[in-house]
Amino acid sequence: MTETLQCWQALNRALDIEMSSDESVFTLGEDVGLYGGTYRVTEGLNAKYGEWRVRDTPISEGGFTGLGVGAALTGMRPVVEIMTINFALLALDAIINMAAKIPFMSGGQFPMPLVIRMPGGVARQLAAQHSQRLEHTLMNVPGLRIAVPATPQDAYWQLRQAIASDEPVILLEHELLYFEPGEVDLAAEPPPMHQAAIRRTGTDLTLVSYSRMANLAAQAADLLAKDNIRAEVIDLRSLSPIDWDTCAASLHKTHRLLVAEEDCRFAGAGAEIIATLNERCFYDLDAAPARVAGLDMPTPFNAELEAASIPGVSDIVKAARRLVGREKPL
Amino acid sequence: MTETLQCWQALNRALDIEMSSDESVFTLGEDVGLYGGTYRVTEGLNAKYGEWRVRDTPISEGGFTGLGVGAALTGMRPVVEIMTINFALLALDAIINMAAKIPFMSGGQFPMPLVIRMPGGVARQLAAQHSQRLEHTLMNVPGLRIAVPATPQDAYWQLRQAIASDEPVILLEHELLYFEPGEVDLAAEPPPMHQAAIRRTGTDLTLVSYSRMANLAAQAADLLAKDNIRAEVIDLRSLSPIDWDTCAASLHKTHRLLVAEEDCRFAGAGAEIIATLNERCFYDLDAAPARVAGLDMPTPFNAELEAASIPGVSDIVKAARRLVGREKPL
Amino acid sequence: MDRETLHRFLHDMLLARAFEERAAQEYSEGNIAGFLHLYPGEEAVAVGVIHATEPGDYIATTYREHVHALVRGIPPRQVMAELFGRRDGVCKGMGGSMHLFDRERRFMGGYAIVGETFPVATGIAYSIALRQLPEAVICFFGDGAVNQGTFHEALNMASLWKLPVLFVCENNHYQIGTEIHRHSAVVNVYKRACAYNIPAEKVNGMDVINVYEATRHALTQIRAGNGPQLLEFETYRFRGHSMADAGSYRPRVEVNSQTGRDPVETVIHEAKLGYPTQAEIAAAGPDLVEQLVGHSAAVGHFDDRHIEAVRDEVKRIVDDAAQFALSSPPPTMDDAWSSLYCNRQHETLTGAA
Amino acid sequence: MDRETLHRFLHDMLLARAFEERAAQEYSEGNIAGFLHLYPGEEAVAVGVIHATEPGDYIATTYREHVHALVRGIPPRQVMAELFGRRDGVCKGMGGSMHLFDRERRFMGGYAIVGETFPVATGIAYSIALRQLPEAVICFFGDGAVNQGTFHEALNMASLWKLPVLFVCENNHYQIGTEIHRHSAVVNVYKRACAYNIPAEKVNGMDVINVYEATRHALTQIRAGNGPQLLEFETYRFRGHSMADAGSYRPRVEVNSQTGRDPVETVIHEAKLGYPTQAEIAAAGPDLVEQLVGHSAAVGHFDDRHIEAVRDEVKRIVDDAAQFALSSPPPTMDDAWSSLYCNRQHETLTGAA
Ligand SMILES: Cc1ncc(C[n+]2csc(CCOP(=O)(O)OP(=O)(O)O)c2C)c(N)n1
Ligand SMILES: Cc1ncc(C[n+]2csc(CCOP(=O)(O)OP(=O)(O)O)c2C)c(N)n1
Ligand SMILES: [Mg+2]
Ligand SMILES: [Mg+2]
Repeated sequence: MTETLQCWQALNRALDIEMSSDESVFTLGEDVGLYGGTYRVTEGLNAKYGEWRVRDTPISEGGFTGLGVGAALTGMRPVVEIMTINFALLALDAIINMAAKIPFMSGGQFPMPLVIRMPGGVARQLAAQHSQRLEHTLMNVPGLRIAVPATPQDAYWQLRQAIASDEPVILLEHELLYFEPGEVDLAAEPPPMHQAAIRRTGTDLTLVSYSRMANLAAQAADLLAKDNIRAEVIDLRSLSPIDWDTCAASLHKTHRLLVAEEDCRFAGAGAEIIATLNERCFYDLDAAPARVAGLDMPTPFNAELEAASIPGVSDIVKAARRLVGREKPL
Repeated sequence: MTETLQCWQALNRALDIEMSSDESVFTLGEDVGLYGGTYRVTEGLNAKYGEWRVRDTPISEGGFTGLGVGAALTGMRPVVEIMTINFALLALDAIINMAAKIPFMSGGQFPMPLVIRMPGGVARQLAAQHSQRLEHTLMNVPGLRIAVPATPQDAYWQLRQAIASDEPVILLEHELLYFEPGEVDLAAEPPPMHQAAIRRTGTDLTLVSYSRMANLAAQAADLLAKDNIRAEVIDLRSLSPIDWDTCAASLHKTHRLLVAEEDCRFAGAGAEIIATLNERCFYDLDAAPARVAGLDMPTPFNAELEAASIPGVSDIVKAARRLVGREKPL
Repeated sequence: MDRETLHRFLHDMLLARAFEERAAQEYSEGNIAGFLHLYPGEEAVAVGVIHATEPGDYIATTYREHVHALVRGIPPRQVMAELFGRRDGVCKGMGGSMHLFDRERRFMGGYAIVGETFPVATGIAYSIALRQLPEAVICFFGDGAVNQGTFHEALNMASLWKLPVLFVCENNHYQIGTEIHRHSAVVNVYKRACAYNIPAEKVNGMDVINVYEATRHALTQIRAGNGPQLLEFETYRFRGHSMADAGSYRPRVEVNSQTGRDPVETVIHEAKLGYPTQAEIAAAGPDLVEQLVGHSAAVGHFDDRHIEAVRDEVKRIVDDAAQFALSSPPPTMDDAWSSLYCNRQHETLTGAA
Repeated sequence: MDRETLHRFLHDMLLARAFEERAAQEYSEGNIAGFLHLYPGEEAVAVGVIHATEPGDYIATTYREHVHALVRGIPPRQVMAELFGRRDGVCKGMGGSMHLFDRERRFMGGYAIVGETFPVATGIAYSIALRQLPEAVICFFGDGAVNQGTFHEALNMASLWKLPVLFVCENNHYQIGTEIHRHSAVVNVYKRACAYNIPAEKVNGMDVINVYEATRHALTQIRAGNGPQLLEFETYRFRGHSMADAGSYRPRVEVNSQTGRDPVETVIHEAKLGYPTQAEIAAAGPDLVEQLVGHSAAVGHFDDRHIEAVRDEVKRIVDDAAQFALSSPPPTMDDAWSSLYCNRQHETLTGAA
């Protein structure tokens, strides 16, 4: 029994269900209450659960993220919304030095049932300060989990799993996905939070991606299929940990790896994906693993340049062709 | 004409020379003035240049790093000391959203002659919150340069170059290197700030490293040489940009790559080094590039566990042996 | 108030209003995209404050800064072209609406991360003080920005070192959808300054002459070496927070979220917490631009003809700016790369591309 | 003050002093390494404040927190073993001196990043308020921590939502080597609270009874639902900032840095800005521990024999703690991995190692 939901609705349902079944769940952030959330994720919850469980905050990202940490220490299950990931730079001490380290520093005394949701990525002409990605920063932090849903179904599953988890989980949501519809089965049993999904099977190359880029990768694979290039598309769903086994099994079959990411190429998430898979699968590989990734520049405001600064479907197609030695004649 | 200086002294000389020759240079940070700096880097400068040019600050890392950005916009050349890199998590908005982006967002109107110095790395039992590395985070930021000196000579050169540069430069200093002595030629012409140094030539494998680990890599190479394994040791000196040409030329000769880093393996600096060199040199490589890196855990306080959480010389030796297929018989 | 000054106020207020309304129209027509935060209702603050500055002074401001840029003298053409993301924009289309910079005019940026203006302004002021120059910095910020840690850190340092900075709060009572009573433990922003020994005052921000006088007074103190000052201007934004926020959410979201509540409570809530209705805006007093027009006539400086001529002039300026922006080419990727001071992509050790 | 309470104060103050002096000795002997921040001189604050709390209350504190842990009831053995980095430490040797945690006793951590206690304490208080429990949180911090942005953000939220948190400033006038006049625009820390409408008071922190009474009073207010309070305790640390800072730098660094200055200015500087000399410490009044001893005798509760017995007892406790720590084994790598809740290294999808 599925229904069609947009991503924000799927997240809204997940929050609602968790809040109704567990009184220790509460959410806070800027304009999550009366306003219903910038991307509508918390719509209606304020009226249903009251201001203490759906709390509008001042503009104090470091402070209210740290507040989430403190509340989690007492066994509450806070869901902190950082209005957009760009403001998370003000909250990294709370995330990295507190949430990720307290459980360890206390010798394992304290679980950290904290969820931090942040919309991010390049949207539409929001300019350099509002087009950020932070996956590379968070991935390097031991003690954090990072979920990167690309579909409403995954958004629903992973938010519920994140809330139920005793570990700190960062949910990286992509701003361009909120109003994308998809089929959601609210009752289905979810796969483990960090299990990768094979979106399409193929034998010629493995296309690894996540978040919005996973959808572009799937579109690229459709186009490639027309020319008989069969790409296997893997949506990682989680950047920490990464489901290496699924990737390695695919490479064993395809012998070629292409990573598509919106993040800047230099030291982005793709670097880790390639480094580890190369280590694990070196003798399986027929060509150097390649990356399609964002340019090494802050995001320009102008629309054409903005679009040119991150990969599109055609860039993925082009890179895939090059990788399998089937570049179109000029 | 060289003299023997400890790293802190080399940095102190560099600052002193730049401050005496350019009135727009000033430094600020916690206890850099009367106290002379936690690691003595600013010793004596307060008396010589006065409190306006050697400014003790409150504990306001976000605020005073942003202050440095503002001052740089007017053409000053601030050298911000963040007492240790662990506190830089409170200043990342100023570094990433301001220093790195303003030149670009202004259409190139504003240079950003800002230097940010930060001691970091695992020192001696400072526990998880004081044993941080941030290279992965900063590397992914377009518009920043990162220098990682391993010797007093490089510390001297790179700090002077950083101050003279119109671009924002982060100087990552390692806490265990401050009191290491080395020969420094104050008058010699420096190589470009981001040029890698070949610390030792060799033909059997290329050992790429930086900061304190570069010194351990050189020691490992000495040990390996005793068994006739000739490692070429490359000290990157700069993590952004990286001198790929020097590395690629070496791989062309050795066909094997080992990266040694103190940072956690997962999504650390080594991931980028391997991903790019693998792309560039895939057909030169006889084995999968490998990493020796920190464990994926916050740094434990206990001394033995702390030591076991980051690579030592013997770990590098072991990995190098494995890479060249010359593991010692058990 | 002399005639010339009053004329400039009138001109800039009318220009500000016309420019912003035109920007809204261009947004609806698809010529401007992204976040667009408009200033109608708050014009008296930018006009009054910036007219009280000297050319040697610096301005640091927020994403809601088009009017500040215009009043500071950046040609409307270049501001509009930047909003359009074009090459002839003041930042070549790299920054856009929220990031106007003009080095020549010491317009030190629009910042889109709330609270960034505090440390930037403090740093500029530090560099002035270090060199013992007679200049000052104006630091603009909203009521919501006051709760950011950078406010606290910057004000402490500015006061500790007696830096020449004027902190200017544009208190429009809203942090997007959150009314000041719900984001701040102290609703009189100027009272926050007591924690730093900074002289502060609340001023009517709907009257440009008031704003101008208060700013001049504060700047005189600051130039005398007495350290920072803070002015809180009470004002009101007539539009939604940004164009993404054209008011439609209030019936949709807020009213939905009230469903199931006691209707009496709902009314109380709406009155206390909702976005301004047109009635509330009207209740805030006569429109500040028309008020100034009235004043100008009343003091006998200008007759209706003069005022109509100014209205025509600003319309021409805005039309011209929009025309200019529309015909300006987009920037190229080369423009982008060359805007980067620090450029890994295009650089090799040998200097080759 | 009843006899029993006074006895507990006396016991804890003497234990605190003896424990810290022993830690210093163990540091010199190489049994403790890393940063070690000691508390002598400030004992009255931790003892007075924590004795005024209930078992249901929570404590969040800084890296200078051994005494707070002891007073809260964590066995000295477990505290000392943690300082040694041993497996029987309260955090199994993972946290060390700056990071003592005890879930059972609601000791919510020592935090080594200055300013972290503010949001943590606020979050704990939020969760109390949400559940409408009668508990409260004590948030300790130094005078230097007041300039961190988190102070500002947390105090605003705590006041806005009337959270049950007592902010306790241990004002020892120094931020490592920077005296309060040089780091804060307002040297009376309690005055900072006015920016948030938080009731605040300055209290003599060298007298444990004073501290205790003031804390009890504040907690009564807080439990009555009146929101947060702030207490500033003026105190003094008799040692350097940490063991890395044993005082030797003052002649070496500071005096060097004064070379070439006017000697009259130098004297003024030294007096105003330098670290405390022994003479200055003495001038701060009689040692607070001995003062309490004197008081206990004066009110007739205890005679010399009793006091000597307490001295002997705490010495035995500290000896035992050190002995215990020394013989405790180091933690293993397995202990470390199992302290991590979120563990990429040891985890695969199939659950295999
Ligand atoms: C650090 C940060 N947090 C959140 C936002 C999102 N945001 C943009 S404007 C705004 C409200 C700011 O209110 P105020 O300071 O009063 O300025 P106004 O828009 O009313 O002029 C918010 C929350 C942001 N840009 N930066
Ligand atoms: C964010 C941050 N900045 C700097 C430091 C380094 N540091 C440790 S303690 C300290 C001084 C703190 O002074 P105060 O708050 O008065 O506490 P005290 O040590 O006097 O008890 C500093 C600067 C730190 N640990 N964290
Ligand atoms: Mg506002
Ligand atoms: Mg102190």
